[in-house]
Amino acid sequence: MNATQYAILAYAVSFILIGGFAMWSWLEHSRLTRSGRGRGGF
Amino acid sequence: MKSARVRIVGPVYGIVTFCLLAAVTGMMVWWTPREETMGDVQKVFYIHLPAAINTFVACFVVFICSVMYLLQRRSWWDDLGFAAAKVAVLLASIVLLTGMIWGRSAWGAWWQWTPRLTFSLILWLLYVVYLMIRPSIESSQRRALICAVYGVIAFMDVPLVWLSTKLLPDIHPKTISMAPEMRLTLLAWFVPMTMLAAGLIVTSMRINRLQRAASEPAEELDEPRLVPAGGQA
Amino acid sequence: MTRAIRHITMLTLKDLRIEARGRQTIGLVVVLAVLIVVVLALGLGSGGGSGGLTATAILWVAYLFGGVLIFEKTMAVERHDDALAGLLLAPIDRGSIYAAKLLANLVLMFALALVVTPVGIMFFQFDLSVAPGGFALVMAVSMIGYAAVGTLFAALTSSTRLAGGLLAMLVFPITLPVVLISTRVLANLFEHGTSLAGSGLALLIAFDLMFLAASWLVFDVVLEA
Amino acid sequence: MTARLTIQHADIPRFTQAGAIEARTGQSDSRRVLRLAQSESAAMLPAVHAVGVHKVLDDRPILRDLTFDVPAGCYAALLGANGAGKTTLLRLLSTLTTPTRGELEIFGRNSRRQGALIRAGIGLIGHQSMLYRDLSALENLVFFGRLHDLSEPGVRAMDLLDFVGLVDRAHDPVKTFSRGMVQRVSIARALLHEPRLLLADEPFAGLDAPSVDTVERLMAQLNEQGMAVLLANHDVRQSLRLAERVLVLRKGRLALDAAASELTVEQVLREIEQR
Repeated sequence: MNATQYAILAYAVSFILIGGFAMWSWLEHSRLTRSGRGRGGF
Repeated sequence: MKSARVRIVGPVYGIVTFCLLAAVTGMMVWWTPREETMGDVQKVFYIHLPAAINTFVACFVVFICSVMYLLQRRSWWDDLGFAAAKVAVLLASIVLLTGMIWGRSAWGAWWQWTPRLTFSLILWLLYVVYLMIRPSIESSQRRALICAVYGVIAFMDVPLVWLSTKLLPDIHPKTISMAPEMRLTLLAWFVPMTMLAAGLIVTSMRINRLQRAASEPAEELDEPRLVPAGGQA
Repeated sequence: MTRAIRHITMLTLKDLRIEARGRQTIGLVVVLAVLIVVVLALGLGSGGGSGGLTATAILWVAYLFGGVLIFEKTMAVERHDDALAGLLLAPIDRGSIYAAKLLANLVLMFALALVVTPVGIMFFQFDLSVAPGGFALVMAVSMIGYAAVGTLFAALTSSTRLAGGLLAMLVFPITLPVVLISTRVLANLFEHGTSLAGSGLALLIAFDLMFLAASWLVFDVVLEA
Repeated sequence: MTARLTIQHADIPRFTQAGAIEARTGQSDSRRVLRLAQSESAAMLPAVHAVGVHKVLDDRPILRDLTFDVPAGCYAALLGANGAGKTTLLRLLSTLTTPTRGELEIFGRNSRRQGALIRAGIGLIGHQSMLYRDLSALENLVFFGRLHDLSEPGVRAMDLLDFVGLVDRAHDPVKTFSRGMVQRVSIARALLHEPRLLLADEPFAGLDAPSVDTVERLMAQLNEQGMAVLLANHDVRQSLRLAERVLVLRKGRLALDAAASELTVEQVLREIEQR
């Protein structure tokens, strides 16, 4: 692997982590709010 | 009213952050010049450094929340601290992985016991432990207390970890001479990364609050009911 | 002040008396630590590493696990039959309870080190005679820091189930710098003959002071709820 | 044993091993187990004064809006189903925890700010013995006596062991004791510093009949000598027999607060069990 490929790998890994976390948060959040049991956010 | 505002502000914030992230990625790929000796892998730095700085910020938030929890004993602080710790671990993972990938390209090895790699590994471990111990403590009050004390002690540990890793032999690049375009790109990357960290902390915090509310025996609560936060419509 | 010292002495002696009567902790801990050293010695093919650094690293593994067991056991004495509530109801400073527990833990840890260190040195052909004083000093200072953190978290986790595993999880990452510094300082001392006056020992002392102070402050809060 | 001792066996019956009681011939009634009430003007203050006390544990309200008084020298029984909040209330009163909201005063001292002063005036008998099982009864009492800064902890400890009828077992480790004997040592431990309020959390749980009788009598004697007693209990009949006042907790709320003489067992049971 050359330097460019390593750079692509690094960004891919980072974006997967961020995207995964954001997606999970979003799903969890909408699941919790839709279930209607949630009271008061902050 | 509150829920309506959240319903609009949340997605708008998310979309803006996403667009900015896409913009700086494009800027980094097509506009920023390639570093001569290291090649393209040097560009890892543009996500690496903002992620590292935001990790510290998130750890600091954990620390503040821990202190506030110990002073006030409000579950609110525990939830915010937990959210910040999650984001700290996410960002620390990015720092660690990008660092390792860069090291593999520059030194030909995934891992070297250099001060900075060792430091980010220990930092990552410190906050992974914060997350890992939580499910194994049943009493929510006990959990919040243990995590708060841990959050304080762990943050105090950070400078000592840094100083102790200084005792290891260093082959890390100390100063990098950057072209003006590079410096601008780095600065630009700070904006979406910081927004991302803040947004994720806030979202996680909301999830924690909702989960706590859902797990409470609602019928036994005396306190006046608050308006449901999320859209029930 | 003299009152606090009297309380601390009394509490420490009480812990040591209970330990002397049952000898439940120290026997268990010493055997565990010796087992760890033996397992690692066999695993490394007896002296596979390069002398000093390997020996100290392996001794540290033994101390770490032995220490966790000591912290957990001495705190279990208080949780058993809720004797801790008796202490909390007495008009004594909570800091004294912490200080006494720390002292008792340190006495037991030093006892452990006294037995396990020769075993480790023997198995790894480690020449201690180069700087025995330096070795003892560095290890003692490191153990104070380790016990300071361990005592605090033992008090926190003792009321949960899973006390032991949880304690190790909490204490190990926080005390990693202690292990790192002390092994580096000892490696320098034994392999390059560097003097102890360097930054390493100062860092260890800084760690001790910082965590002693923090634990003293936080301990008040820890025992409630 | 000399006259300067705080505890004398003057008007106190002695307890034999089996728990039976043999009254001893009294000497002078000026000697008492406790030198309290009569001398102190503070004794006019209520032993417990609670106003709107709330306690939240693990995000669950355990105690809600408790407002009540226990006068000095009163023998009060605290009744309630399991989980009604009896233990939590006793832990609050003994300053092991503080109220989430509301004000709590013990002999006029605020539980949040004057914890140390309160602790000097209360004795707690908990679910568990609060003793070190590997130490002997005497060692335990001397140790806790020293923590309370008693001038002669050894003498005081022996006197109290005499009071609870365990002198001949003083040097045996607590772990060799029966449940009833452990409970008696617990009582001695709680009395070391001459408290004016005794908090007892189900002291009869797990005791055999003679031991129950012994513990009942010990507490009655202490009350006669001016000590306020708050007894958390689940036996309604027994509580009505022993106490002057009855407090009933239901789901963390005060459901009943009345003189024991005005109540029947059925009434109290109804209050405890009401859904």
